Amino acid sequence: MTGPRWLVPLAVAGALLVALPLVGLLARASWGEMWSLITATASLEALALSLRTSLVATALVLVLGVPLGFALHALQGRVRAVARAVLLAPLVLPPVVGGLALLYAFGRRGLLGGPLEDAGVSIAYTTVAVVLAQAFVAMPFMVVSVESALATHGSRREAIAATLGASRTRILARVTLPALGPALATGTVLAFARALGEFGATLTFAGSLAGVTRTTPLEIYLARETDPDAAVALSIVLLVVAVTVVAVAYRPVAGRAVR
Amino acid sequence: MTGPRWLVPLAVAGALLVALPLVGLLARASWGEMWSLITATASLEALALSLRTSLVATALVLVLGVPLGFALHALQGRVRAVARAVLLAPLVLPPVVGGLALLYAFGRRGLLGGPLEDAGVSIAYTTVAVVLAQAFVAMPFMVVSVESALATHGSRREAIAATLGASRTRILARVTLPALGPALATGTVLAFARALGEFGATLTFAGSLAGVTRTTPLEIYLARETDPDAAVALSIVLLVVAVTVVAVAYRPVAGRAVR
Amino acid sequence: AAFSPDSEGAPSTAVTHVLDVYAAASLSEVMETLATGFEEVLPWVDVRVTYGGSSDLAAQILEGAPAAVFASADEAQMAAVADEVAGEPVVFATNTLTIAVPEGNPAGVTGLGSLADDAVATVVCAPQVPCGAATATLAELQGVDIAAVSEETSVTGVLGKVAAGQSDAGVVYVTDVARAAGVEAVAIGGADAVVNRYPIARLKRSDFAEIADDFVAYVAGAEGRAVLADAGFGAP
Amino acid sequence: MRLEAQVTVEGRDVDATLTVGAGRTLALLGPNGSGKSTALEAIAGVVRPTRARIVLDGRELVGAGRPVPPRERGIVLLAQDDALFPMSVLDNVAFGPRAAGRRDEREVAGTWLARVGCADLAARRPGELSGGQARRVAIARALAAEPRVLLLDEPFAGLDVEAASSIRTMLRALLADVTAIVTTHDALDAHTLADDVAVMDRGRVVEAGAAAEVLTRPRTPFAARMAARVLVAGTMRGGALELRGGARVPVSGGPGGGAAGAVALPPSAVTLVVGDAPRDRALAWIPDAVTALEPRGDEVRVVGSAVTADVDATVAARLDAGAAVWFGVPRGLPAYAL
Amino acid sequence: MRLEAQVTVEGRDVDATLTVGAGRTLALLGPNGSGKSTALEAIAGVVRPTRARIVLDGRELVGAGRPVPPRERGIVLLAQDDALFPMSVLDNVAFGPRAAGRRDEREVAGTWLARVGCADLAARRPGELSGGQARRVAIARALAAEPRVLLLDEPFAGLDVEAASSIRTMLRALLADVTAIVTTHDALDAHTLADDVAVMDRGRVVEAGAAAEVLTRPRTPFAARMAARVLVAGTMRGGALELRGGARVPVSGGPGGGAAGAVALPPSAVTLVVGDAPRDRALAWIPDAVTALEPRGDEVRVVGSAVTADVDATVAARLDAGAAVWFGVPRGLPAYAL
Ligand SMILES: Nc1ncnc2c1ncn2[C@@H]1O[C@H](COP(=O)(O)OP(=O)(O)OP(=O)(O)O)[C@@H](O)[C@H]1O
Ligand SMILES: Nc1ncnc2c1ncn2[C@@H]1O[C@H](COP(=O)(O)OP(=O)(O)OP(=O)(O)O)[C@@H](O)[C@H]1O
Ligand SMILES: [Mg+2]
Ligand SMILES: [Mg+2]
Repeated sequence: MTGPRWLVPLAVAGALLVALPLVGLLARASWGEMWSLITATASLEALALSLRTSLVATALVLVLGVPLGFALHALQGRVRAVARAVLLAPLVLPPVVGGLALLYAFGRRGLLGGPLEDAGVSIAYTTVAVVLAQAFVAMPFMVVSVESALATHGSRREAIAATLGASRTRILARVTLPALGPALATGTVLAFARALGEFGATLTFAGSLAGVTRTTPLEIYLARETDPDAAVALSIVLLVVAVTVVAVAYRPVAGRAVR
Repeated sequence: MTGPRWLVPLAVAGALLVALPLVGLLARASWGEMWSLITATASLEALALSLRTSLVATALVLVLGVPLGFALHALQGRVRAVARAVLLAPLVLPPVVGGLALLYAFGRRGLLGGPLEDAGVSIAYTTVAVVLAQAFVAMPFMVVSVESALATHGSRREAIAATLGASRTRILARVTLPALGPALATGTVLAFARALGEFGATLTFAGSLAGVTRTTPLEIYLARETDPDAAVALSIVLLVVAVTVVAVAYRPVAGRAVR
Repeated sequence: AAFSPDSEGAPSTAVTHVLDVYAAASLSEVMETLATGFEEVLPWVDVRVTYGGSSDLAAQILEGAPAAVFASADEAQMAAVADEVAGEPVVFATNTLTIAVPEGNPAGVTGLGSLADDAVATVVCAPQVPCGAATATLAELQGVDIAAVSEETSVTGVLGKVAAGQSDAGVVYVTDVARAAGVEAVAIGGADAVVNRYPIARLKRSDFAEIADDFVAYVAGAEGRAVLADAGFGAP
Repeated sequence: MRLEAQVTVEGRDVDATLTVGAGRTLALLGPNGSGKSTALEAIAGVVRPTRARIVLDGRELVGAGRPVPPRERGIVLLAQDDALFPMSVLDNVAFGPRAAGRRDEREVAGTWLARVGCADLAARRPGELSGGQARRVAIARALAAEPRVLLLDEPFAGLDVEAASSIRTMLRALLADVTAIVTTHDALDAHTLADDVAVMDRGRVVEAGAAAEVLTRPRTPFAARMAARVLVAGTMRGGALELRGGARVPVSGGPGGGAAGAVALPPSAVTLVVGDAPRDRALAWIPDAVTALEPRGDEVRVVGSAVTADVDATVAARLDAGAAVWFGVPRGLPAYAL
Repeated sequence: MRLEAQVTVEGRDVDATLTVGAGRTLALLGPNGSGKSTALEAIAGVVRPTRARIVLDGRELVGAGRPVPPRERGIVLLAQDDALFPMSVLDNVAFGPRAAGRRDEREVAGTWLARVGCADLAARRPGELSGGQARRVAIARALAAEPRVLLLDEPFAGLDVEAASSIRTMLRALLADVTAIVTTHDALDAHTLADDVAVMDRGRVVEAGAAAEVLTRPRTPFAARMAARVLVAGTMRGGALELRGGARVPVSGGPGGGAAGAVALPPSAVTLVVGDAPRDRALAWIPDAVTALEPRGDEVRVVGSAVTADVDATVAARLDAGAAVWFGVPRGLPAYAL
């Protein structure tokens, strides 16, 4: 399905809205110094931390977000509508407020962080905090993707699988999840990208300590103050990394409807 | 399909990750002053601006992002994978860098903004800039939702509709878009929420002038400097507005597969 | 003895102590130099500096962040964390306002008076943040009604817009122009009338109070003053 | 395994009671939309019934208490729409055996695939099958699960003649021991596979009994049509059936005077005459008007308001809808109560 | 509208050439997976063919140049899987008329729905229909589009006997003027609706000709089976067919000596004897072994390796697969070349 021709100018306009700023960014980059800027220890350290934390956060979002999507789907009517909207909160909260909220929950004096602290477990200002912050902001994408896919998918095949004697776990693994493939891929990609770009909540909740909590976006933020060229260069690196990871990891799922 | 029982603790953990910070936020609110804080002129002005711009940005994202999703779907293999990843850029870019990139494109000396400025059209420091910034960051959600839904949906019904003599436009409006319903709803909701929460890019690209470009997230950020309580109160208001709008507007689509 | 953590008093080059310093983002370059300098004096100390907006840092400190020293760009934020502060904060630097313009000064800005012109796209800090409060005070003193197109939440926001040519002029601190790229300063006559003060203090939570005190003393002392003066900061 | 099921699905206006004796096969017949699939799906647990009571060999699976979950019922459904899973054909067929914990599920699946003639399709995905191939795979999947009760919803729909006949033979052998319900629109299936027949209409069971009985002595026009018989129904009066229009058909046996009765016979046994009242006294003559003409190969089925006849195409060529005709029915056919 | 189509779909190993005369109807027969649906979908433009040449009334729709887009071809497909749109039943049926710019599309749709007996379902969504109801709606949708060429993929699959017969009658009237291809697994459809017949196997057309010719003189076992005939094939030698096993069947006519020839007859015309070689000289006797027994109502179809017979159930009761039997075929049947 290619859609009518008049979609093309609109698609071009949409592409321009996204691409033009990127081109602008590339145009402002000082390509001569690029290599030295990128390979600076601080940059590499931040990039490694960013990749590590984003991947862990994405895994966390998969492990918790998919069940949450199922749970949301199992709710009914109004309750479901409200629960869905609440789960979008991390998207709506300005990132700094999100970070504060995380502090209120998991900080040293937070609801859960306080008791944990007493038990000798400290989360805030560690790499774990970075992962939590990223998972917090990325969670809505997975939940909403999974829930909307479940709504489209229906439950007929699952019911048939049950008559064949399959346990719920088997049905989930063999029938439902494969059918959710594209939605899971979408959720994962959005979550990973969002985690990689996460800035405000991390800064507030995890702090900005080189090698521990200073991810690339924080490094960029710092660099901006003193060396805008470095900030642009780092942003471009972040982009390239994200584009590469996503382009390689996101295998387009064959668009074949099951008969 | 309810899924196996062992999903429940995971779902609860996921829900806690999102909900606990919100509870923390609510716990820190000074409820006594809430009303006066909310109804302060600046708060209301910012809230009205936020709602207005977010809705317009969401509309823009629908109008441009859906065609872009179709265009992406029409691409093949590697090209598509790379294009998809590039379209995720606004998600990955730290918002401040996103704002800078927007400046480079649509600012007074930007690639497109420069010529426009010469022609007497100025985007900078206007409400239009706010909408552009919000649309920029929200675009990926719509594009990726639409594309992944198209992949699941296939194109058989569209081909059949064509044999019945329908134009591409009619097929789009009557066959494809209705089938994409849940995905469009998801994309719209995510886009709206993201636009409502947008902060960094707006600040950098559009500036912050009461009534013109100062949306609620910016207002919250400012309020924090002088009155952290006000910031928490405003955040809660923003949340409540978002939750209400989403809960009311997002009608769960009946999960009936077409036979 | 204060400088000697070992009971033997033998100097050691191995890092054994970490000092967490929370510093306002506008101090990032000088604080880096100061940290290095301090580490040369006390090689077993690793000074880790966390930068951020003063208000963000204050909020984190209130939420139990493991900061030993807080260097704020603003006395109000230092006051916000007064409960956490050990002893009295020391003002270690000052700053005055100036006008930042894009390279070449395209709008021909000559002084604060130029900013009243609608044709000059001016950005300032919002009155809620320290630089904005100072700007408003100065403008009032000089009887100028600045026609701002945007009231930014931070100096960085102002500088970014000026550097990008998005605005023709912005009011920032002298030191900000000094460390920013792509902008020039247009001095404001009588800017001395409004001075911003930077306080630094040790926090109660610091694990090695003596080292933290030493750092505060180092920053506020002669070595610190020299570094700060180099970056354009005024003496307290 | 004796199956007694009473299922009500209010949204679809279905309320059916079905009973299948242990090891017997029930053919469930009925027009489109009469609720056959709904009844089967409700029994299998694929559709949630509004109310239900399902008893298998004396054990209440669904009823007053907590229903036994579908996966423990041992009731397998061949759904009308195949509902294959998004995995390879082999994995589809192996699904049941694997769920049952068998280790040799791939061999079992391979055997079943071969039996339905689809061994070469093992590696395909469901979207890559023809309609008939998908149907055969669905059949193999249902059978491979070794059900205690087998519910087959139109098992032969879309199968080619060869496949239909070989799978019909295979099923016949299998169904000898298994309790089963088979829905179909083909009387041949009912004849071949079923011990008993139930006919549904508008969500209710309107006729039920032994296959031979229902198919030779149909009580509803639909059952008669399925059995390819003409149902001549009327009121018993003095050894004859009096039809609505007043015509009398002498019969043998039948219920007492005044009761509703009928005879059934194949349309090819009905004689058709156009024009004046015929003289032939061996037959009972019924005046009627043609409502439809259905060509069937060399013959044409002439449908009247009361009677239907299969006649030679040359005879039918002179007819039009609305034409007045005489249908001749043999005298003395055995009548039965309606 | 004369349709000539040559379509190749490499991924499915289909390469078929079909020709339908103006206003004629072609029945496309073939086993499951033989490529019938693929051929129709490629002609309609629903599946993209690897290569194709489609000529309608002398105009090349698909060929060397830029193909005419499906929506301008006037070729409407009733897909095997219904493929109803996510809108009400009425809107589905009104889709074609509306696309054609008709203002009265709702009335038109209502009329067609009534004709397929689904007037009461107008407001339903596709997911709320029974299998047969969905099929009928799909038929109404295809017909409402007033196609120049109509491609019907198993139009009667899933329809109940009443609906099948009335829609068959309706289609017969309609197809008199329309160029059409109908796929089916039911010989009755071919008999009733088609002027011509083509038989596909493994993606190729293996037999084509006038319906009467192909169905009475089938050349392939599949066509014979479809036509419910027994194909007795052999080599012509001196006025008789010599079968593989050596048995001779005297025939009338037929090709010259040494050529491959055949006679075809209904299985009910074949006599079956168990035991010693029969004496009856009126029939030609063919020794064979039983490969399968297919009960069909009161009769049983006894399938041998060469010949098939329909016999009384009482006779068949003594038989098992593998049993040695004699099939008796009338002498002097008209033979034809294979
Ligand atoms: N998903 C559904 N939602 C609502 N009504 C439905 C649904 N499926 C079927 N129906 C309706 O329920 C009734 C029974 O449908 P069912 O599918 O059981 O009929 P059936 O006897 O199997 O017909 P067929 O011979 O066409 O398969 C029909 O009136 C149908 O329209
Ligand atoms: N989507 C597909 N992808 C790949 N192969 C397919 C696909 N659909 C069908 N095939 C294969 O193409 C061949 C022809 O299929 P087609 O559906 O045309 O058969 P058919 O004659 O219509 O069969 P049936 O009588 O079962 O409907 C089959 O071998 C089938 O397995
Ligand atoms: Mg059904
Ligand atoms: Mg087919």
